[in-house]
Formats: sequence, structure tokens, C-alpha cells
Amino acid sequence: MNANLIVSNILNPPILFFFLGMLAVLVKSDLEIPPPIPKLFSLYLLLAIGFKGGVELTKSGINQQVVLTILAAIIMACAVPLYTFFILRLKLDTYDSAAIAATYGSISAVTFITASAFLTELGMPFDGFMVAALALMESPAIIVGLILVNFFARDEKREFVWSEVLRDAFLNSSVFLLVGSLIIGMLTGEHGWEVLSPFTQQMFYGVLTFFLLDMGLVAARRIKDLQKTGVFLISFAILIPILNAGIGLLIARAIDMSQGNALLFAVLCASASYIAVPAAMRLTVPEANPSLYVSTALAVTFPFNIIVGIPLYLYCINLFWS
Amino acid sequence: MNANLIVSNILNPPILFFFLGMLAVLVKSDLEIPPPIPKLFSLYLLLAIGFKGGVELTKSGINQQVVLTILAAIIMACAVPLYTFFILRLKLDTYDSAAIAATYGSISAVTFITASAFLTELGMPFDGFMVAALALMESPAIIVGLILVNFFARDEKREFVWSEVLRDAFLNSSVFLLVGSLIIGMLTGEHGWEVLSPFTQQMFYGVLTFFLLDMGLVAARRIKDLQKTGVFLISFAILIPILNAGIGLLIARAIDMSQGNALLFAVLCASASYIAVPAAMRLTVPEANPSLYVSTALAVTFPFNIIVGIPLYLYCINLFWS
Amino acid sequence: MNANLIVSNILNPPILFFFLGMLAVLVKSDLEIPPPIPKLFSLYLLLAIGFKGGVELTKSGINQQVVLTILAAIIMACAVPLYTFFILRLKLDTYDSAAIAATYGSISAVTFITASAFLTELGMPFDGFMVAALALMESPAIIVGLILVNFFARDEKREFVWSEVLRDAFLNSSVFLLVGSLIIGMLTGEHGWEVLSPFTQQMFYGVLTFFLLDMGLVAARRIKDLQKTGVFLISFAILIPILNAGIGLLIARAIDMSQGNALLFAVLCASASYIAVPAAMRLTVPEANPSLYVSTALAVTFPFNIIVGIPLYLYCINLFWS
Amino acid sequence: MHLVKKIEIIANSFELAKILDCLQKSGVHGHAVIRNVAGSGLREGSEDLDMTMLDNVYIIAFCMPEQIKTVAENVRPLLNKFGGTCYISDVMEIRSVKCVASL
Amino acid sequence: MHLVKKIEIIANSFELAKILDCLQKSGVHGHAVIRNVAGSGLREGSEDLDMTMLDNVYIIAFCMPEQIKTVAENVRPLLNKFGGTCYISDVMEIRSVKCVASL
Amino acid sequence: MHLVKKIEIIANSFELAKILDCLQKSGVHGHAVIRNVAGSGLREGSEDLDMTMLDNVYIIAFCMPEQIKTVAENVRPLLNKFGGTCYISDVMEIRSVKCVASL
Ligand SMILES: Nc1ncnc2c1ncn2[C@@H]1O[C@H](COP(=O)(O)O)[C@@H](O)[C@H]1O
Ligand SMILES: Nc1ncnc2c1ncn2[C@@H]1O[C@H](COP(=O)(O)O)[C@@H](O)[C@H]1O
Ligand SMILES: Nc1ncnc2c1ncn2[C@@H]1O[C@H](COP(=O)(O)O)[C@@H](O)[C@H]1O
Ligand code: NA
Ligand code: NA
Ligand code: NA
Repeated sequence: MNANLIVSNILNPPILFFFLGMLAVLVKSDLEIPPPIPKLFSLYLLLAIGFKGGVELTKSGINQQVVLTILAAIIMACAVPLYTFFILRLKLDTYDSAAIAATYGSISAVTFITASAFLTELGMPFDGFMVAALALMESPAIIVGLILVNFFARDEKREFVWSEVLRDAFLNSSVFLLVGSLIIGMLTGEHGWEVLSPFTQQMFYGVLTFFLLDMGLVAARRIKDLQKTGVFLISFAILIPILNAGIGLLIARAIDMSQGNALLFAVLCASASYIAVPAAMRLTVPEANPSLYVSTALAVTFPFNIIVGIPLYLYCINLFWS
Repeated sequence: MNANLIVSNILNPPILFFFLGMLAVLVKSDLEIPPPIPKLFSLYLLLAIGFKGGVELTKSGINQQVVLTILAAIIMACAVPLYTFFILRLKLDTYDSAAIAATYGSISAVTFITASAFLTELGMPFDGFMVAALALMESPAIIVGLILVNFFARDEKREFVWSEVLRDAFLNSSVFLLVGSLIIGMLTGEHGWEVLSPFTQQMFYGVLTFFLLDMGLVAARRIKDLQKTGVFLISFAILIPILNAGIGLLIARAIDMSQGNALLFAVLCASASYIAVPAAMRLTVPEANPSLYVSTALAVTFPFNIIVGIPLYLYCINLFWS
Repeated sequence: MNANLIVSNILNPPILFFFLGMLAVLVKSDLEIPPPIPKLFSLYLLLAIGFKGGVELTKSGINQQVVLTILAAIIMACAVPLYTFFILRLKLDTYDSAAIAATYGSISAVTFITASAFLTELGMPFDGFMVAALALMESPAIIVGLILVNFFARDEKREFVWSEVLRDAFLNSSVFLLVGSLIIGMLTGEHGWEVLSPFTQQMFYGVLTFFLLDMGLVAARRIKDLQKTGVFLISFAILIPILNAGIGLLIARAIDMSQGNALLFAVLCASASYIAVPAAMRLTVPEANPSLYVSTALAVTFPFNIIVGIPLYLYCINLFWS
Repeated sequence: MHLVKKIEIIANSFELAKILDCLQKSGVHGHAVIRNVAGSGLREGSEDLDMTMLDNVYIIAFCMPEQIKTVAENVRPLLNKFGGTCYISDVMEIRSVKCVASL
Repeated sequence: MHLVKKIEIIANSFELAKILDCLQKSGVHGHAVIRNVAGSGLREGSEDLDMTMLDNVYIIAFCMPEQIKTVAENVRPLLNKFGGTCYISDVMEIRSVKCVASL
Repeated sequence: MHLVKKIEIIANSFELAKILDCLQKSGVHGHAVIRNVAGSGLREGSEDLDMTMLDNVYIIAFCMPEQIKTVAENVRPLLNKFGGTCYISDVMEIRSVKCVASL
């Protein structure tokens, strides 16, 4: 059944176009999605997923399940960078460890979106408030990462401009647009959905496909960086997502999430940020080597999650929940 | 009822995303719609609205109502820059006055489009030939503005290269694409509509939403310019649209326009150009200060019209027409 | 009936927007589709047409007709550059002749797509495997062209880096994306179609329209180059497509293609490449003058095919096939 | 290698056609144009990338030293009227079949 | 025409705000920014155009010769911390109503 | 501050890979590339921004003075064959931890 799920996941257009993008780099085709088109697509995806989540949140209202899920999300977003930091310190210095820990504590919206498209296809329902969890899990890891640097970096006491750091963490364009669209979805509700959904729904799958084509190109270009990264980090980039997803699933089971929500929560725990956190880390922890945290998140964890991870976590859910 | 209309206007996704854009600038988020995406969206909106207008014009044919409306449009496009010029001369020099007068004599296509989306939602019909009025009201103000400069600027007799001026006025990309799409809509009629409307209709509302998000960003960035602008110009930028809309409504009532058409006509009279006319003015009246005419049109009049103006004018129509 | 077909072809939105683009350049409007938007549109069109072809290929399976068509495609792709080379040598040197011959031996995907949209509107069916023919006819002409240079260029024995040449020919972005999408279409079949077709189908006609608007701009900007090109090349650029289409139709009749497929095959034979081949020629035959091969393909053959050629070839098919 | 002059002009994109015209008239036929340049200058309200239509262009042109005087004379009125800045510096050209000095 | 200095800075776009700030503080108020610059530098992993967020910017600023020392002092710590390169050269400015030298 | 050389190359984008290769081989490892450069040169038909695939690139590379000779020798055949122009000038580098002169 696991293999079955993997195959049915792989035989989806978005995943196949992701492979096509990777292949293009490997065979040195000149295929590229010219900037700033990928940026537009990512704005579109955030707007569409946020808006949909908001509309559904209005319908469901805020109940105990919502509150529990959001608490779980915040706890995981703070806990993951903490324990990964100490795992990383086994081999790496404080700066690199903190930056990578922050990266893995945060989330990848595209992985979440891919998982939600997978659920939609399988006909498994999930709730709009998971988008709120997505939004809430993006930022805390940045703060935790910087606190770790502040605490463990011996050489000099660091002084962060906390107002800038908080802005980077909570008002960066992805969090801002996601939360904004969520709130607008809540405000306009069913009526807004009617007028906007031809745009946000019908094109969604196609834009995701195009975007994953670009992600394939980007991820493959990063693969050569992995040579410098070493075996430790590559195994970290595969095993830690599985560990995080596992912990996520235990929590999900404990607070009795639905199967669809549990998958999305596991994916949030398992995924790593390759845009917002790296950008913040370059500014605040310039001592860390960007190619370490960008490459592992982008060239290992991201492909692993969308190809193997999503069906794997779903398989576990099928086992645990029944 | 007025407040009711305002609220139902504000609770539309496009307007809310406009606010979201403004908010992004205020809280210093790094959200941006990267160029040239906004350009693409504006081309799309012009093409879609022009094409739809053309198709409907074929259906309705050209009757007395069409001719009267178009005459009224041309008259207002010439009259508004004339009387606003003299109002502006009370405080400003000839160059600035002429440039601002031209700006307010011309129109903002996005305001028109927002109004038409609002009408569509309310279920109020309007006619395709209003798009022709839109196209015809963009250019005359530029010519009137230059004639005013020629007449009143004391220091030196100006020599405009009139062939260039006319090209800027009548063949700039927005007028050209709008008129072109209108004519293509007329030529292909019902058949063309069938094949093109999935593209021009279903995405329309979504693209408008995205575009207004960008307009919010752009308008908010201009707000700081308003400090230099002074109280006179800021009140001008709110009161003159109301005055122009009022005159427009009187004319509309006189020639017996339908309620939907009357709203669009009022919006055309009330709106100010922030792209075509400023571009033309920089070339032909470089003495005028661009931050005056761009900032008032963009940071005051445009938000005022789409937030307060449209429902306000509709409220007046509800009063007058019944 | 021919005139009838021409008129019904011309009164299509895509063709009319092509004219609008040309007109914009002639009247010196500043209309432009800012880069890299046209690039995005062309990627979209290739992805959509490839994916659709793949899905349909799965349904039909690979039969004798498919094999015959593909053989015919490869033969024409090799034969056309050979005989056009000798025609061109009458007036031009080896380098220019080889480059132009390669250009005309290859194909224009947009012409193919325009023809397929025309067929769809007329309700004439065509098969998915024609997209495979499209993909296969793009590259061979480049190789043939270089072999011709190698053989006939007297001055120095040329040494091509064949690995680079083959990559340019078979893995350039258009061939790669087209073939990739075709294969993904085959792999995901009916299921993939369901999820992706709202994106690849509903917007298709609209994107084609926008893209042809840009092609009109591009083609018209090239028209002034034609003065340097001379009468010989201009007549070549009109007569050779007719000749190639004629030969293509004979072959199509011989192997008993359906009418829809025959039109697409004729269009493939008649069209000339203005992106992939020129790019390859600039690198491999820098002695040839790019304005000769780009301008004829773009400013003469392309407009000729989409305006007159497509309906003309269809008229012949109507005659021959009944 | 030989000495040529490099002309750099930063100006609002609406001036582009006029400036290229003016270079052409001064006998400078080669140029390169970079668009979508953001910036802030000495006039007010010039940080204009926000309105796509009002962004700046960066124009580079290499020419022979003796052409500079003509260029400066022709460009100055444009700069005074519409804004923008123009700078000139010395560079060495690598001689090739078709280069500025080959004309 | 008179001598001014040209400052060229290539750096990652996340530094842009800091660098412009620093120019401003050094008294250099005019600048032009070209975005979406690809490149490879002396640090590892810097060929970054693939992630739209991490591309480079090319900043050009012309200023009076006496400002250079301040700029260099202010910019150097940024370069050391975040990477990027800064170069200075001599150019002649065509004098216009509003030019660097007119201030 | 110390003297380094600035190399500027404007060429059609299809040459980009070859030129970067050639810089690399000449020992110049840092470079920045600006794409989508429009322009008109000394050959015919080169105003090519209209076809996205055939636009120009503007390549900037800073290197040590002693590398220039090698670069010039390696680049010249490319320019002769495919077109494009290459210019060299003197600039001062602001010394930082990782700069051209620090290698
Ligand atoms: N004198 C020049 N000044 C500035 N740019 C030039 C010059 N000559 C050529 N270029 C640029 O280099 C590109 C290629 O030149 P060419 O090889 O002469 O066709 C042109 O498209 C221009 O963008
Ligand atoms: N000192 C300077 N250094 C670099 N760029 C400048 C400078 N002054 C002006 N610019 C550029 O030239 C454009 C027009 O300048 P201005 O005419 O002063 O508004 C500005 O938007 C900047 O991009
Ligand atoms: N020697 C150089 N010449 C030209 N550009 C450079 C050079 N070194 C660095 N750069 C540019 O500056 C960016 C940042 O450099 P770095 O801080 O060394 O990573 C690179 O991505 C390049 O675009
Ligand atoms: Na995570
Ligand atoms: Na008006
Ligand atoms: Na052909």
C-alpha cells in the first residue's frame, strides 16, 4: 500500500514536472522559468491557499480543535529548532547549527500546498485552519535560532536589532500575504469565494505544476553544493524530517486530528524553509554558511518530502488512525 | 443605506487586497509584486474590458443613447481640465496647474474597472459602449492641458512637436490596446466571445484583485509625498472628484442614462490619470513637479474613489433616479 | 470557399490581435508586452499542447498511422533543408544558405498551435500524436544545416563540438519542455487531464491571443530589415512554404492522414523556426547574417502562414480529400 | 588596446528615445540600455520604480575621444530640461574586427 | 566638465537597504540600483540568481571626491560582514542644472 | 585601497557561457552578469531585445592588473567570431576580508 501511495503520488503532474525540471538541469537543457515569474507564482499560491483557508475558517468557526491544533503548531515550531540544534552541534559550529536548526524549525509552504493538492485528489478532507497553522509555524524558528546564537556563541555578545528581526520574522512577504489573504477570506466568506474562486481554484493546480517545474530546476542546480555538505548533513536532511513528522503524528493522534489535518501537520513539521529563514539568517547570522542551510533544505529535504515523505506520512496515518 | 453600500463595497476582495497592499507598506513588510507583472495585469485588464465592451456593442448596435453618452464623455473630458485649471491657479503656477488639470481631466481605467466589477456583483446592468466612453476620455485632457500652457505661460512661447503630442495622447499603449480590443470584440462578436471569455472573464476578478494589491503598495509609497503637497492640493484631490462626479451625474440624468451607466460615467469624471497623463506631462511640461500630480492622483483620489466614491455616487444615483 | 476560410480565419481573436500588434508598431504606439512575459506564455503553450498530445496519445495508442506520420515528419525535416539549400545557393553564399535552409527545415510551434486552434473551432478532429511530429521536426534541420556547412564551406574545415550541437538541437528548452510534457501527459493520462485541464485548456486560447499580440509587435519591428533582404529572399519566404506544404500534403494523402492531421502536417512543413534554429545558427555558423534568417522567418513566413497559409492549405485539403 | 571614452547616462525612461536620438546625431552609433533601474536622484519624487512607466534607464555608450565634445553639447540641454545625469570616463578597448576604433 | 567619483557596489540584495542607508549617512544622496544581477563571487554558493530572493544588486553612485573616504570607512564593515565588493573610479560629470557638483 | 582592473563585456546572451568560461580559464573567478540588455552595435540587425532569446548581456569582472593580458588574448577570438565588445579600465578596490586583492 505504501508503494501504491508513492506511485500514485509520483504519477501526479506536479511531481512529474518537478522531476522534469531536475532532469533539465542534469542534461544541461537551457530550460528556465525566467524571473520574476516564479515569484509571481509563489505569491499566487500563498494568496489562493490563504484565501481558501480563511473562507473555510468562517464556515467552521473557532472551536477546541482549532485551538489545540494551533497550540501544537506553535509548540512544534519552537521545539524543533531546539533539539535539532543540539544534534547539529555534534558536528558543526554554533552559527551553522543555529541557522540550519532555524531552517528546519520553519516550514515550506510549497510542500504544504503539494500535500493539500494530494489530499484533494485522494478525496480526503482537511480543514481551513491548517492554513493558520502554516502561517504560525513560519516565524518562531527564526527567533529561536537567534536566541540560540545569542546564548551559545562564545566570541562576542551579539546585539540584534530586535525590531528588524521581528519584522523579518513576522512581516516577511510570505507570512504577510498568507495571513492577509486568510483574514480577507474570513471577512468576505462565501460571497468572496464565489467571485474569486474561478481565479484561485481553477488555476491552482496548474500554477502549482509550473512552480514545481521551477523548483525542480532550482533544486537540481543546488545538488552540486551537496558535495561540500558532507554525509552528516545529507542524512540529517532526510532523517530529521522523518523524526519531526513522527513526533508531529504522535501529537496529532494525541489531540485527535482528522487524517487530512494530521498529514498536513506532519508535513509542516517535516518541511524546512528555503526562502524566508535563509534570507533572515543571512542578515542576522552572516557567519553561517548559506550553502549549508539552503542546499540541504532545497536539494534534499524538499524533494524527499514531496516525493517520498507525503505518501510515507499518509501511510503511517492510515496505520495509526484505523 | 449609504454606509451599507460602503461596507458592501469594502468587503469585496479587490478592495480588501488594496488595503492589504497599503498595510504592507505601513508595517514595512517586503511584500512586492515584482515588475513587470503589474504591467502584464494592466494589459490584461484593458484587453478584457475592451473586448467585452466591443462584443456587447455589436449586440446593442449604435443608437441615440450611445451617441449622446459619447458626446457627454468628450465634453466632460474637455471641460474638466479647463475649470480645474482656474481653480488650481489660485494657489499654483501655470505649469503645475496645467499638469494637474490634465491629470484630473483624464481617467483611471482601474477605477472604472473596479466600479464595473462592483456593478456586476450588485446585479446592476451597464452597457458595452461605456468602454468607448472610457477610451475617448483618456486623451483630450492632455491636449487641453498643453493648450493651457501655451496660452498662459508668459516666459517663452512654447513649441510642442504636435505630432508627438498627439501620438502620446491618442496612441499610448492603454488607449491603443483598449480601442483595439474594443474593435476586435466588435468584429468577432458572439463567436469570439465564446472562445476568449474563459480567459477574459473567469480570471478577470482575480487579476483585478492582484492588481489592486499592487496599487495599494504603490499608493501607500506615495503617501509620504503628500507632506510636501500641502492641504490645498489634498482637499482638491477629494473635493474635485466629488464635484466632477456631481456634474457627471447631472448630465447623465439629463440624457437619461441607465443607473449602471450613470455610475460608470460619474466614476470616469471623478477619476484622475496616474499613468498616461503623467508620462505625457513629464515630456511636454517638464517644468511641472511630477510629485504633485502623480501623488494626488495616486495616493488620494484613487483610494478615495474606489473606497468611498463608488458607493457614494451609487447612493446619489439611487436617490436621483427613483 | 477559399476566401471564406481566409475570412473566418482572420476574424479570429488571435489573428486580429496579431494584426493589432503589427499596427501598434506601424503607428508607433508604445504598446509592448514586457519581457519575460512572452517567454512565460511560450512555455505555457508548449506545456499545454505537449500535455494534451500526451494524454490523447495514451487514449489512441501507437498504431501504424502513428508510425507512418512520424516517419514522414522525420523525412520532411531532413529533406526540406537539403533542397532549399540548393535553391538558396543560387543567390547566397554557403553560410547564409545553410542557415536559412535550417530555419525553414525546422518548424514554428506557434504556427502549429494557431492551426490547431483553428481546427478546434471548425470542429475538425486531429490526433495527439501530431504533437510528437511537431517535437521531432524541430531538431534535425539544425544537424542537416551544419553538415551542409561542413561539406560545402571551402575556406576551412569546420570543427563543430558535436556534443554541444546535439544538445542545442535536441535539448533546447522548447523541444525539452514539449517532449517532457508529452511524456507526462502519457504517464498521467485521463486522471492528470482532469486536474490539469482547467489550467491548460481554459486559458489556452487567451494565452495564444496574448502571445500573437506580441508576435505581431515582434514581426512588425523586423519588417524594416526586409529592405536589406532583397526580393529573392522575400519571394523565397512565401513560395517555399507553399511548396513545402504542397509536398507535405502529397505525403499526407499518400499515407492517408485524416484531414485535421494533414493540415497540421502541412503547417509543420511550411513553417520556419525563428527561435531555436536562429539561436543555434548564431553559435555554430556565426558567418551567416542573422537578420536574413530571422527576418524572413519572422516577418514574412510566420504572418503568411497564420493569415493566408492555414486557410489555403485547408482549402487544398478540402479539394483533395473529397 | 587603445583609448576610447565611456559615456554613462542615467535618466528617466521617458527620455530614452530623445537621448538615443541625440547620441545618434553626435555620431555615436553603438549603445547598450539597461532598463528597470531604480534610484533616487537630486530632484524630488524621483524614486520611481514603483510606477513601471516611470523607471530609470542606464545607457552606456563607448565612443572615440574626439566625439565627446559634441555629445556633451547635445546632451546637456536634455539633462537640464528633463533631469538625469551623464558621466564620461576613460577605458581601453580590446581591438577586434568590429570595434569602436575600427570604424 | 569636472571630476567626480563613481562608486560601484555589487552585493546580495538582502544588503541593499543597509548599503543605501550607509551611502545616505556618508552624504551620498544620488544612486541607481540594478536588480536581478547574477554572478559568482569569492565566497561559496553565491551564484544565487536561482532563488529570486537571493540575487545580487549592482549599485552605482556618483559623488564628490572628498566624500570617498567617509564612504569607504562606512561601507567596509558591511562588506566584511555580509560580503560584496566595492570599487571606486574617476569620471567626468557633464555639468547640468542639477548635478553632483551643483550641490 | 588598491588598484584593480575592471573588465566590461557586452555581448549577445548566446555567448554568455563561452565568455564566462574564458574568464574562468584566464583566472578571473568573480563576475556579475546583467541580462536583458537592449542595444545596438556595429553589426547589422543587432537591436535584438525583441526576441527574448537574443538579447544582450552585460558582464562585469574585476581582476588584478596582471591578469588583463591573458583575458584580452582569450577574449579577442570570441569577439571576432561572435561579436560583442570588451573594455578595460582602472578602479580602486575597497579592501575587505574577501576582495580581489585578498586572494
Ligand atoms: N560602442 C558601443 N557602446 C555601447 N555598447 C555597444 C557598443 N557597440 C556595441 N555595443 C553593445 O554590444 C552589443 C553587440 O555588439 P555588436 O557585436 O557590435 O553587434 C550591441 O547590441 C550593444 O548592446
Ligand atoms: N549621484 C548619482 N549617482 C547615481 N545615480 C544618480 C545620481 N543622481 C541621479 N542618479 C540617477 O539618475 C536618476 C535621475 O536623476 P534626477 O534627474 O536627479 O532625478 C535617479 O533616479 C538616479 O537613478
Ligand atoms: N571580482 C568580481 N568581479 C565582478 N563581480 C564580482 C566579483 N566578486 C564578486 N562579485 C559579485 O559580487 C557578488 C557577491 O560577491 P561575494 O561577496 O564575493 O559573494 C557576486 O555574486 C558577484 O556578482
Ligand atoms: Na519544520
Ligand atoms: Na476625470
Ligand atoms: Na518547416
